[in-house]
Amino acid sequence: MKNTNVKKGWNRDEIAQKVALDIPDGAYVNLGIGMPELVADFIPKGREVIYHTENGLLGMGPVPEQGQEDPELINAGKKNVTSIKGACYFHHADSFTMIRGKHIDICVLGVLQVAENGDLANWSTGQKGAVPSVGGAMDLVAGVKTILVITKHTTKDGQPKIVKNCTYPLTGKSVVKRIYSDLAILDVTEKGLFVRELAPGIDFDYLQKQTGAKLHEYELE
Amino acid sequence: MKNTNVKKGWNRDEIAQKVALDIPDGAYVNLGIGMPELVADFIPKGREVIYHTENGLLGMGPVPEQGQEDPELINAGKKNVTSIKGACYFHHADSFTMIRGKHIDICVLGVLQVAENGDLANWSTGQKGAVPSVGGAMDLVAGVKTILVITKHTTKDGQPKIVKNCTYPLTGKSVVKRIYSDLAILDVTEKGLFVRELAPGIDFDYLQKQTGAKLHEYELE
Amino acid sequence: MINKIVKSTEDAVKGIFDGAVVMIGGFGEAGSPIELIHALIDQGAKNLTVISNNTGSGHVGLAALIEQKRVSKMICSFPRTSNSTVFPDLYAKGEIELELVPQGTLAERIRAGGAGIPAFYTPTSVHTPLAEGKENRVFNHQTYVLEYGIKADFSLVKCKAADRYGNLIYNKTARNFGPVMCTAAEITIVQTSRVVELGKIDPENVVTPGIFVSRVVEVSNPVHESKLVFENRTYP
Amino acid sequence: MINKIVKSTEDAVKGIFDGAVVMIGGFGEAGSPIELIHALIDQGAKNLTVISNNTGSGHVGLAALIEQKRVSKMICSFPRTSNSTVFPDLYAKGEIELELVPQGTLAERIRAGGAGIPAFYTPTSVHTPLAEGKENRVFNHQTYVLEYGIKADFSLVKCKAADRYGNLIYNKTARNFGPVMCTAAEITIVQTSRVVELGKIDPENVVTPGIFVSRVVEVSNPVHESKLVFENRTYP
Repeated sequence: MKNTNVKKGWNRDEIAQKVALDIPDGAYVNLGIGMPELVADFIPKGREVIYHTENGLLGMGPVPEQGQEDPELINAGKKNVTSIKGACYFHHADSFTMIRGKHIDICVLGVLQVAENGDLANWSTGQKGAVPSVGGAMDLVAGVKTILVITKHTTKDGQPKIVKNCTYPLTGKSVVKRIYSDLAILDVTEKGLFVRELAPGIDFDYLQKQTGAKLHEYELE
Repeated sequence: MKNTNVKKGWNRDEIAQKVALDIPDGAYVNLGIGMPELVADFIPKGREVIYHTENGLLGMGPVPEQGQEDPELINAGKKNVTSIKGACYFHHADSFTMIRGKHIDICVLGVLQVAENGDLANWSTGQKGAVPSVGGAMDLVAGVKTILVITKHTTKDGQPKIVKNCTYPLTGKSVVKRIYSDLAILDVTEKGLFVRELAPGIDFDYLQKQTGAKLHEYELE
Repeated sequence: MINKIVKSTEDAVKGIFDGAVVMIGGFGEAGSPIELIHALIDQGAKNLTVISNNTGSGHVGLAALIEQKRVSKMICSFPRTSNSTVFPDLYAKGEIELELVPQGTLAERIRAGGAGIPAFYTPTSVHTPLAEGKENRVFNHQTYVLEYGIKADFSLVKCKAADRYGNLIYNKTARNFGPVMCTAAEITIVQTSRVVELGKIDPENVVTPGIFVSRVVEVSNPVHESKLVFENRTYP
Repeated sequence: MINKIVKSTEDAVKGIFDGAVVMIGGFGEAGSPIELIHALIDQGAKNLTVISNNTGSGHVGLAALIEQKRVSKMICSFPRTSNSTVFPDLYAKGEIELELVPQGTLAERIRAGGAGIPAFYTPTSVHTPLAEGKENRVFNHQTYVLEYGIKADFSLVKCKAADRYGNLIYNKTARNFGPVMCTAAEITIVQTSRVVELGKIDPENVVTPGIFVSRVVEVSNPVHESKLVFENRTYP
């Protein structure tokens, strides 16, 4: 009975909330497909954040009410969305001008693997015969000012997703700034991975065991 | 008295009219500053020609009536113009996409010199101390499908403007397709300059003397 | 007189030849010119190289064109689809070639093709498998990869309204690749929900200037691909 | 809350530093942000590199900035003007540097700078003196010249209407270099004839998305440069 209240790690919403806290007022943000999309639900009140979707909309709003969907108003994941007041539409070359030209402040992405030097792999497992699909992932990591990763700390099989070197094909080299997992928040620095915050019930040693790269602790002044 | 009716050469309007006759219905046309602008006045009835001005307007119309000028509606020569029904405005990069991307059918330009191989010089006399200014001339000759030249056959001093080799700095190499002067219309071909039409009162020998490059006659079949 | 309006989708796709390079607009179903694609299926051209962001859904539109084995090569950024096995099946059998291009690089290559830019450098894909065999070059201490402008013989594009000059406006995120594809083809073919009188589109709001458009056909009630897919429809 | 509106042109040009690279919109007087330029004259920054198509008229606006010897280098396509001797006089004396760039190459270099493209090849200027010393390269049997993307510390741009997000629309041919310059500066400063409520600009008609804009100041009755020049006005 004494263990029922001991919480271990963060759930998906809680991870998304942690990311959301780090998105400042006025930021232009691109959210990847899947878990990253949750982030929009947790932006603290009072902050105005503008969402970019690479298929040509700045000022993406929430999903429409049922019956209000417009098949010509979708996001990069091809789901129905809405647009906010002050939104604008543009073509694909202009959209990637925003991305490649370093105009987007933050991109939150899911990953297959992320390495201690910030290498990111999220587009292909390199499997023979599979249809390789890259979409805008490589453009985003090459162009957006700050790349944040949101991920389960390990795969379903318990294999680390945070590794010394990516074994999957890279999406971009040395691009990730911070990793938000169910177990911790890690900063990617020139000196390696530093633990910024541990999730409830997670200690450094446990975290290290779940991680395929060496972790460092910040020294307190 | 018998000579008063003998006309020699074409006047400016007549040259412009000759150019206009060669502009087909539906053409997208960019007219250079000065004499080329006259061409628009002589497009045969029934032909619809759309004028591009590189400062961001497709569908340029005639000069406005007095009092109707808008200082923010001008052409590349910075003169007040109007826009026609079906016109559109766009920014400079898009405007030169039209030019460089070979979307404009015809550009009519004035010249300092044009050579027998189609080399064109119209932006600089190369004088020391003068302020060099190129504007869109090099883009036009590099990008527009067909470059037509409209010019007096010789300078005010009687020097040929149609020459074997340009002595002025080039605007573009081998770009001119046809030359319309007060004395003749010349085709620029791989085999040299061919006389397409002689102005009234001008014969081949006289024309050759006014020209700094060898002229050829088309053989009749 | 300039009149780019043609009477039928059949007239619109005339002249598309075997072996042609064809750009097809759309991101998913948004902006996909399904009626033009179906007219192209009927028209018969084969051995096509198709440039489009995706490979279609179900067994209609682009997926149907591929299923009819009319496409020998796809150039796209995201050929994997959740609701079609047409491309993956042919790809697995080696019956269709794929050139995978990052989405932003694809858009920029098309824009460059239309703008007379033969090649440019981009940071996208550097140090990844998609940059393998490509020229790397350092500018200001950062590595970039050389990519080439790309052009097509034909572009098929969908829009919301058009006039007889070929001036176009689009609907929301259905704009996507349309404007750049219009600039990059020898012959640009557009299906529009509405043909409007000259001057009805405010000159300030034209998205694609008519100079980039060759033929316009009105398809006043275009089908929704997702609806066709939901109904398990096939074409032809 | 996002609010890019600032109260005065003085606030708008704050922080422009000595030695800054400044893009200034306009083609002739159309689109020239005169009130911002005059605020910059008052503000005092010097040793500027200015990127603008022309060099101004009379003794106001850009010509006045140059006349005050605040510009050490001009990058432009057409510095010669019929109604100002300011630039030519300084140029003849060797007191101002000039980088002459063909107009389309200038527009494309700015667009590239804003789009994260460090360099591209163009057919413009090949075999002319403006290509001297530049890299030539052959693609498909045609020669092209390598040109570099260009960025600025600040852009000064004029538009017709803006909202607090910085979304902009322009007026007719005053659009010219504005949209590309907005994309290519660290800090983009815009003067607008009108500030409008969010949502007043149709999302389909926004020309410059707010993401490219840092500061907006309302100048509701901007002067006409040609009128000032006609009246022989000077600034300050």
